[in-house]
Amino acid sequence: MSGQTPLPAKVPPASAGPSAAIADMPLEVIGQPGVPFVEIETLRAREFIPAAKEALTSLLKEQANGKLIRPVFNWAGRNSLFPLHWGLACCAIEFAAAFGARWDAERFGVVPRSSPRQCDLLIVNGTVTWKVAHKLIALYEQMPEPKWAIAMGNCATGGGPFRTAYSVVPGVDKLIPVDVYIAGCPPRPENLLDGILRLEQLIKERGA
Amino acid sequence: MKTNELAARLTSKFGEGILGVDEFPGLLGRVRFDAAIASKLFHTFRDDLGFAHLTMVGAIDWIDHREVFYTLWSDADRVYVMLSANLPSDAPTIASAVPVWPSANAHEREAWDLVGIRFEGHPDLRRIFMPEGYAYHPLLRSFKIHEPEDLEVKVRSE
Amino acid sequence: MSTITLFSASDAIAAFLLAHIAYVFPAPVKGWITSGDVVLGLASLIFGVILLGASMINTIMLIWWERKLLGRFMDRRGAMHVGFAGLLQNFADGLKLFRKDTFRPSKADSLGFWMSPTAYMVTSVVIFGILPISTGWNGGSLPLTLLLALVIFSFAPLFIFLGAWASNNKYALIGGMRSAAQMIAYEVPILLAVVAVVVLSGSFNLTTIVLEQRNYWFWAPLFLALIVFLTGMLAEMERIPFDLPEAEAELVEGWNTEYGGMLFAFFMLADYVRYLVGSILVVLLFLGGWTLPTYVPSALTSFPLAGIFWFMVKAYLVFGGFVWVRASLPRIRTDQLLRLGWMRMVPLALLSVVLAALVVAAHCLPVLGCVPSMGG
Amino acid sequence: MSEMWVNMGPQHPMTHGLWNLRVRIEGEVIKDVEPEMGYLHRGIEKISEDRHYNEIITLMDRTCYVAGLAWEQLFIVAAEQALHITPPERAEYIRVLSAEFQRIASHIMWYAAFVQDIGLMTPFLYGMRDRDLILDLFQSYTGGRLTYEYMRVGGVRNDLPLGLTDRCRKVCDWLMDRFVEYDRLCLSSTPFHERCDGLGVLEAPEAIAYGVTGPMLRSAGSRRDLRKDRPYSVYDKLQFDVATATTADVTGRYLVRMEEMRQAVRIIRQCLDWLDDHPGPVMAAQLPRWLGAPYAPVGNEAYLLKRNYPTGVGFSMVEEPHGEAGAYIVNDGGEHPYRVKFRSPVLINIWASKRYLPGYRVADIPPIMGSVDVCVGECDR
Repeated sequence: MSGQTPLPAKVPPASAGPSAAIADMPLEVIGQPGVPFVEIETLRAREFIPAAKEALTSLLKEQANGKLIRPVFNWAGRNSLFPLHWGLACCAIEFAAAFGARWDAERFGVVPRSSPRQCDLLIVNGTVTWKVAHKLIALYEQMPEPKWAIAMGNCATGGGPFRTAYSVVPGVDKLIPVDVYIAGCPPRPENLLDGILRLEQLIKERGA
Repeated sequence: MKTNELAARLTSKFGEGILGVDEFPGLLGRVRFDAAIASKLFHTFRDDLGFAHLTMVGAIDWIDHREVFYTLWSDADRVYVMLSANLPSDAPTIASAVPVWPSANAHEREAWDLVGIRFEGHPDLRRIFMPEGYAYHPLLRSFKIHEPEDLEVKVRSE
Repeated sequence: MSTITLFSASDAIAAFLLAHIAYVFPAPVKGWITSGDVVLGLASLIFGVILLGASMINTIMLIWWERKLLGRFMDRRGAMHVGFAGLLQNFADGLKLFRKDTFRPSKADSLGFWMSPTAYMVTSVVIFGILPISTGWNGGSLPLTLLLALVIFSFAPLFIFLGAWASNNKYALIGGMRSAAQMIAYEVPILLAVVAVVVLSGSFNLTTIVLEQRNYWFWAPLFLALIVFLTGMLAEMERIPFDLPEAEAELVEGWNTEYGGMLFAFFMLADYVRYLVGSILVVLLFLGGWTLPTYVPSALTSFPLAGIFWFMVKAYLVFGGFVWVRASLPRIRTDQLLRLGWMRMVPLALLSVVLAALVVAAHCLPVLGCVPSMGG
Repeated sequence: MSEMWVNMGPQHPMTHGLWNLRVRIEGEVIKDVEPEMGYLHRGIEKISEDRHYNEIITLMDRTCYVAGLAWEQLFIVAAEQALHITPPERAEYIRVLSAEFQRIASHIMWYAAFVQDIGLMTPFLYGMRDRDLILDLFQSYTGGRLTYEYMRVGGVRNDLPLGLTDRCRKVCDWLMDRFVEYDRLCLSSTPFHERCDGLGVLEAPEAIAYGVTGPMLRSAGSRRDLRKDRPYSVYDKLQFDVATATTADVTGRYLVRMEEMRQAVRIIRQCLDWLDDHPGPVMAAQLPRWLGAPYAPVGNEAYLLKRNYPTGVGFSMVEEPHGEAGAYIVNDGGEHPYRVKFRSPVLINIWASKRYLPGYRVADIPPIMGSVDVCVGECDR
């Protein structure tokens, strides 16, 4: 962009518009008297690149600090929790009731999906037996990250009334990491919704 | 049909095989029989006495022996009757009722699983509730529920 | 109607942008940048971006519309806490799926697994691009737009089956096979119903078809064809009562059982683009496109972008009808579906072609007065 | 296409619980099935051996979580027989009232799950909405939505609150209207008949041989209903008809359950009238001391010395919403039952799927298994 080209014979008329004027004018002419508007336009154009570069750099820096995109994704993640559609025991009935007309968990964007590949929330709604334990672990591992787990009800939390039984896992946290425990035998649908909202709060505070 | 009628008919047919017919609240009676005549007795009850429904097969561990009981329903007489046989604890074996009542299949698998009764002639005598390879029969009195057991270890190692 | 078209608008935007970017560069580059080819290239790109954005926003609005409508049919409210009336819910879903792990099951076929959602998505969006939505929003007035749209529309079973096979899952495989069988079976009645429209309008060009409906919309003479087309579209779009490939009750999630994260979002979005395209085709072929009856006061049709507005209102109402069907009908079985397709829909469609020919003939009867533009 | 085995479960939308249906299919045609249970085996029979009689009621609610009161009644009938206790008549009427309401709630739950299986989404929500009204009633006199712990050996825990009978009548009227709506949503739609007619046929002789009971048996034309055949509680004083159908298929089971709900409303209305006219105690006066205390301090030696346990056996069969449930209690004179054995109708009904599933298509599995009304809690116990 250095100035090998000769100076133009005449200053182009102002009516030709900025693009026509700039098109056949070397950069060195700019700044000479007689072309004030073009100078301003050109300066703006020249400063654009470093300014844009700086803006982009700071943007990337903020992004690296997790201030830019991460909150957006956090918002998205916590407002669209798809639980896995499966029923273990008694709590599954209340789980279903939470999606009924009276409680309607879909208000909060909670839509059950049947395939673990498309879920991000595993609601363990009932007693877990040792026979189903490795299937539960497999389901949890089939869910893509980020994922959360809710232990719904006393059985999933700690075995509940069946804690002493020979076939029952005393608490699902022995198998998978649990984020929110919901007490109750079974918890009412409100409790489940409250648990989901608490999980959302948790995601907001802790990050995904 | 009354309880004593039933007793008379059964004794005339099986003689020594019938150990007794007791009164039982809510039932026609409880027929105690020798496990050796089980198969014939089942056929008699279904074909001659009209007990087409087998509603329950269960087993009780009486520590020194084990008891298998069957409850049957007759549509004609609208009564239940209970058959019961005592089996020795070291060899709890009895003929399967599956050839007579197909519904016995699941019941007998359950009795094998929980109390450890062997049903001879059962087409598919596997555990039904506990995982295959589980070492105990949990409804035996000797099985204490508070004891730690190796099922956890087993499932985890799979 | 204004004369600004979508392409002229993107051309103007491209020229404006290039003229301003050209400041920075020296003369030869400058000249090249502002030349017609580059402007045309950028204009096409902008055109594509606008189409893509429009299809995505419409798709997401369509999901919202379905969820809210379905909620009301079911005595509940649907998404309502994320954004005003849940408007942002689907954006949240999309962003979340975008961020989720994208993975491939270890025994899945790599190429097919990655390719099929992408190809499915691309083909679906392309159809949206070539459909005219108003006199201005017109992706190119090709003579055979209708055929092109239907051809691309029928690519879908290929990609679905590819994805289903590649994911190495029994449910997915069964779902893919069902999908292929069902879509191929319903191509025939759809094409025959379209033939009825073509007979009546005399053109394969969608713009011409819409303009031919200025006297009366085609649903009235071609009611049979409309029914066949709607049924066929329900089957092609795999919605209840024909959602066998995704039948939740027996085949967990059908052919997308193994898909998660972004790939699943692709399938989902492409599905809804197809629903949108189906509704748009119904509006174009039978409901007069962007035109309104002549007795409608002109104030309703003369505001800016009125054509697009009325078109979209019609399309969303048609989709509302599909949602209504979804809320009130159970799913039928594969054999019943195929029987319905071959033994009910195909004869009906043939009948409707005959009816269309009769209508064309009736126009030429001296009693009714011949309409020269009809029937070509 | 060659044959292959498909696992449907334990996590599968069709199962409505934790069980696994292994299906051998050729193309889409079912060749053989192999149900696998036990994923929810919680050892209730074993835990019961370590529990007080009134504490087992807690487990009964959880055994069948859609028909808790019916299972409480099952256990109570057997336990009272084993302990030689007679409850007051008012308690019996309240039990029948509760059990019949529970039958409606359970059938509505079945309806909601079943229609979802064949792809109808809206009635699921309608069903859950109407079921909640019944649960509200339960909540107002038992305190629980799903697990009640309401019945006691010797009666029920508390009398009905004031004004409950009128609320019950209102709910009954509302439900009768809703049943008409349910029928309109299903029976008047052609796709419903296309999906359900002639599927899962199990004729009466085979059903009896395979031990199938309840609505599945009655849909084959059998008039077997324990409430009529072997009346327990006060069913012999109440007027009702046995709902039957003749087609032995999915539609038949639908019709039987719908009619059963109407008959249940009829029974409930009679119970309400009786309860309005006959106030009285709801707990037996002559209870053994160790039963009178609601929470007996198990293990207290001084307490144990005063015991005077009867020995005996209790056997009860109850027409539960899913079929015939049975309980056999052996009371050896201890504080806890020596052995409790339950018969689960669902276990046998699922088991018979080896008989009624082969020959149909994969797409028919959800409606057929949905018409069985699976409750895995009582199946596995």
